[in-house]
Amino acid sequence: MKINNIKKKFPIFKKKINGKNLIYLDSANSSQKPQSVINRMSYFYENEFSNVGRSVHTLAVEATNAFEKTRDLVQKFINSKYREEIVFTKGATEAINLVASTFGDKFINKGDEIILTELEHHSNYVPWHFLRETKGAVIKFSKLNDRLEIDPDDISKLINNRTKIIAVTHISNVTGGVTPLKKIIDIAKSKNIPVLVDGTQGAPHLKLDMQKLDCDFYAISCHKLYGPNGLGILYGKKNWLDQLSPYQGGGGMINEVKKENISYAETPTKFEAGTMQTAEVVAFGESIKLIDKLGIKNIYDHEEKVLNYGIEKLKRDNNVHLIGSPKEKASVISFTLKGIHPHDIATILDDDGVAIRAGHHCCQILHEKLGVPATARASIGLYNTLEDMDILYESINKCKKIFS
Amino acid sequence: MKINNIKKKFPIFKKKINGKNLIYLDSANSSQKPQSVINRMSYFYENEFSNVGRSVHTLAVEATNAFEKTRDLVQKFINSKYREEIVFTKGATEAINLVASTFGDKFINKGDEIILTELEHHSNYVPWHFLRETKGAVIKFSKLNDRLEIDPDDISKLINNRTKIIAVTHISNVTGGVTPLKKIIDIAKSKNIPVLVDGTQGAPHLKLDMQKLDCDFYAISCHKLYGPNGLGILYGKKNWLDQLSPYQGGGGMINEVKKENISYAETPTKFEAGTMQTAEVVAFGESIKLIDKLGIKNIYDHEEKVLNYGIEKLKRDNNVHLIGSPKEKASVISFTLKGIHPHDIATILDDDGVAIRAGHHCCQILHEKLGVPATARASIGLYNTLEDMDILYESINKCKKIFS
Amino acid sequence: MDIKELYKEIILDHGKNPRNFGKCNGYNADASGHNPLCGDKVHIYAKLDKEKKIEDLSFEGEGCAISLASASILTEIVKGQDYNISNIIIRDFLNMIKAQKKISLNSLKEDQITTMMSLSGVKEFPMRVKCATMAWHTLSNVLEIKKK
Amino acid sequence: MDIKELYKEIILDHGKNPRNFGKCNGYNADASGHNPLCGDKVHIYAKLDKEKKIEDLSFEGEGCAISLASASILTEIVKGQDYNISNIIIRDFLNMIKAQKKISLNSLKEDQITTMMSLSGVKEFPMRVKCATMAWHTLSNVLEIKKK
Ligand SMILES: Cc1ncc(COP(=O)(O)O)c(C=O)c1O
Ligand SMILES: Cc1ncc(COP(=O)(O)O)c(C=O)c1O
Repeated sequence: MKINNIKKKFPIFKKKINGKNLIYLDSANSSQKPQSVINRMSYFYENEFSNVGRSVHTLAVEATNAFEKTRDLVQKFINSKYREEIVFTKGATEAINLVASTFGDKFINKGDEIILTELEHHSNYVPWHFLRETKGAVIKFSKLNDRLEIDPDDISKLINNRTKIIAVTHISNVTGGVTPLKKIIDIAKSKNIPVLVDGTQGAPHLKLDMQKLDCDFYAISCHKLYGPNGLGILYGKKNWLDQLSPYQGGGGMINEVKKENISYAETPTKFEAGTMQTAEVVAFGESIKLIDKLGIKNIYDHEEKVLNYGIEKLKRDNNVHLIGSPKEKASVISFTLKGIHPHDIATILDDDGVAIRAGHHCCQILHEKLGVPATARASIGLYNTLEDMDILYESINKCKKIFS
Repeated sequence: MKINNIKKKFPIFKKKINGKNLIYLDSANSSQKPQSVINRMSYFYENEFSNVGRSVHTLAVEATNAFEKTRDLVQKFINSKYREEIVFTKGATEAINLVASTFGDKFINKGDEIILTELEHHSNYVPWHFLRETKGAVIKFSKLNDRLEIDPDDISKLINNRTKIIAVTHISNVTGGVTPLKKIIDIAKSKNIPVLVDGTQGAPHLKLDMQKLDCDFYAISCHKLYGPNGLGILYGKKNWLDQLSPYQGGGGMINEVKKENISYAETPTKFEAGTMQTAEVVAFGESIKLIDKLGIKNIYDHEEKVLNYGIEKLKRDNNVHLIGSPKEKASVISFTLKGIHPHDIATILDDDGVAIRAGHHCCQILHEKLGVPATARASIGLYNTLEDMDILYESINKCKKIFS
Repeated sequence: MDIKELYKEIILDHGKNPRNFGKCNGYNADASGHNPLCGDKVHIYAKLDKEKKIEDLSFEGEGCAISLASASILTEIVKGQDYNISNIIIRDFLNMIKAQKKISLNSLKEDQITTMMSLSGVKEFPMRVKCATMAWHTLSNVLEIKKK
Repeated sequence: MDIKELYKEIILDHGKNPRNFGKCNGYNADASGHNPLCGDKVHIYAKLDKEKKIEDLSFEGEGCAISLASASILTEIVKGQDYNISNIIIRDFLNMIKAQKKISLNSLKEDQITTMMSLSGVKEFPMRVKCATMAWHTLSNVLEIKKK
């Protein structure tokens, strides 16, 4: 499969926005879906739908098999040691909440410390903040360097014998900076501290290998991976997941229920309470297949070409200020434009069919540091092209003209 | 729209199971989806997809509007006073967990009591059991009468000044019994005790009117309402929801995020953390439209006809033992067959294309009371017909022949 | 709709050079507004006299051109009006943006109405409605608080 | 596949009249299995002698015809075998159900193999595989525990 022609596989690009072609540069927010994913979901509902894991009739059997097959695909995709290490969640947000809540219950007490960074998305801060409120935990923010990169040395300095967990993003959804995870995990391991990686932005762009990376938890949002809404994945080392208590209670996650007591199922079932997102899980298998067919390395190379081309163009414009200058950077260009608020940029770009995001991108800590309430963000997916960057550039020029 | 022809709107019924027509009698587990819901979801992904509530570009605006329109539809559907009383969740299970967790945090302390019934689904027991484990709460099970009905008088007797909440199902997913909610809520209100209703089985069959019913919380599963997987609804009185803390933390549910502190958004936003199930919510609007077009009362009447016809037929067979004999009963026939285990029944019925469920139906407390580990359950949806009951009956006869 | 209908000269002007910016002297009522999704903020300061007139009115805030222009225009038009008229102006403005109704206030001058109407293009841009209305809602809060 | 391939005479017979039901006298090893999704339960009791032979073997349990028949057949065939052979029988049985392999044990008699193979129809009914295999996994646990 050729990546150059890939836009054709995503039906939304047939759509006109204000009479113009859609230039979708909001994939860090949520990516568009290929026809194969959409069709798989429809086909499932039209021909195979049933609840999984509960009934013994033919439809239920087929649905359960299709559901569990995706678990196998995910296992391969992220190269986890056991398939039981894959928990399906509502999204990366739920995945992180699951860990913060259950790990916190068991291992975090008053005065214990959690290390985050100034780059974290609210989804990798608010769940930990809850532990501050309920348990009296302490949150320490590791400071970014001048390039707005996460600095393993700074994290190292924050560690002490009260440190219970380090939670860090894989790729920043604002700067695009790629976190030097290996260094951080080595430091943490040497002190026996578990590491949760918010892989929401990492998974769509980087080759994942849980056994090599050796983190303890890794959170993924399927809707940013060209998959359906309402689905995420928590990877957790089996040893950890086995130790943690269930997160939500309900059908399917139990072993035995008595009036006086309840015992729970094994990992990962104990974390999958209630009716799961069967159709979404089944359809997500097609996302993985697409990525595998293209090759994640090819996707990365292609996106890098588009990214660098876009950055070079924007850099030529003195009115454009790029947010952060991480040495290793993937897929995101955040910027401000002198004298024009990001919201106005976004509205004017939209008039040209260019969809970007303006705001704090759920990273208020970072924006406080930057001293601006909002930035504009163009984020790149596998379907974006050099031409998209040209149109972005022209549209930014139009902003300047309107505001001149 | 005629209910007699409604099977045609559900594409799965074109499917053959072992060469036979599909007789789907597992709707209490999950219902099949009409073409309109499936198409709405595909259309959304193909033409309108974007993340909601975050970006200002055209797609995001359209998606947000479509998303919020469903909230309006749900408000009307259940006649809640405010649209802010509608919270979208992953399912009824998450809805109940949300209440148990946040209500429990705030209002339940050691020794405080929670009243459930012997009829509850695990999803309306395990979340409360967590409070027993973490907080030392006490759970009291209201006893069923001989017909396996919930008895308001028994609930009344269990109430004392430590009672903090009553959580009760609207319709039993095993007996089909309709709970005398009005009586229970009157009793509870007179003592100022909030009531959570597990409406998972109620919503697909009964006219809902939150203002009339006057319960404090009501949980719904959209996938049992002919809607997409992975979506549920929590109705909560605004006054309660305003008092409760957020459940999950993440993007979208905040007001302001600082390093030292975080303030949260208003109801219902504060309960909708992370990227929501946009496509599912939008498509669920079509489920409501279908139900409204048919009329929930017509659906109920039709299902009642099918139900009574089926019951009468099965009653003629001395080997069939029906589970429970509630005076008011909807949509579910659970039974055992002398000398044949429910699993074997389900497998043999499946051979005839008849999809039922066998097991404890996530109601082990009830099954312990019954003294059997499993029952067979045929549950009825709006697409079922009298003929389906005939085929069920014949297929049960076949079971007996095989086992004779 | 043409994007220039949204970004009219007058809006760009108010956006770049907001009038009545800062805290007005002797203000005795104030309130703030905030859009958590985009980070826009506005703070309205009012000096209300005993005869229920808005003697002075100003604002501080940060946000897009639309939100700054809207706050600026608000202060220009409402300053000097009495309570009741102010509330009617606010209502008419919100109706114009949200329900596409015309402004028909006898107490406003022709050019004041034109100025207010310069923001009417916003109604075609649903995601920007909050930008245009936040200051007006906030003033409404100020008056509400003062009433109590 | 015909449903009668699953519910063969011999299975129905073992299901209705399970052999070796109850606790065998002098058992010195036992373990239980449970399928939480459907509520099936099995408890295996074994009397193991010093020469690593399964002197006596029995089970208790509740469940469908398949699971009872499977446990019953298991006790019939494995009783009297030594540890190693038992483990090979278990492996062969699981391979037959899960990987559709043939049973080819020299130490088993023709009719014993036929009896075991009566359960092979289960492989066409994936949701019933657990019913057929639970007792065998449980016996495997019994032997595992005893080894330690
Ligand atoms: C870095 C990062 N973490 C976490 C999230 C939360 O993901 P979701 O909203 O899919 O749960 C996002 C996406 O918004 C993100 O960009
Ligand atoms: C009575 C009852 N309550 C709760 C649930 C849980 O619903 P869900 O699995 O959709 O979260 C179910 C469905 O299985 C049910 O039947």
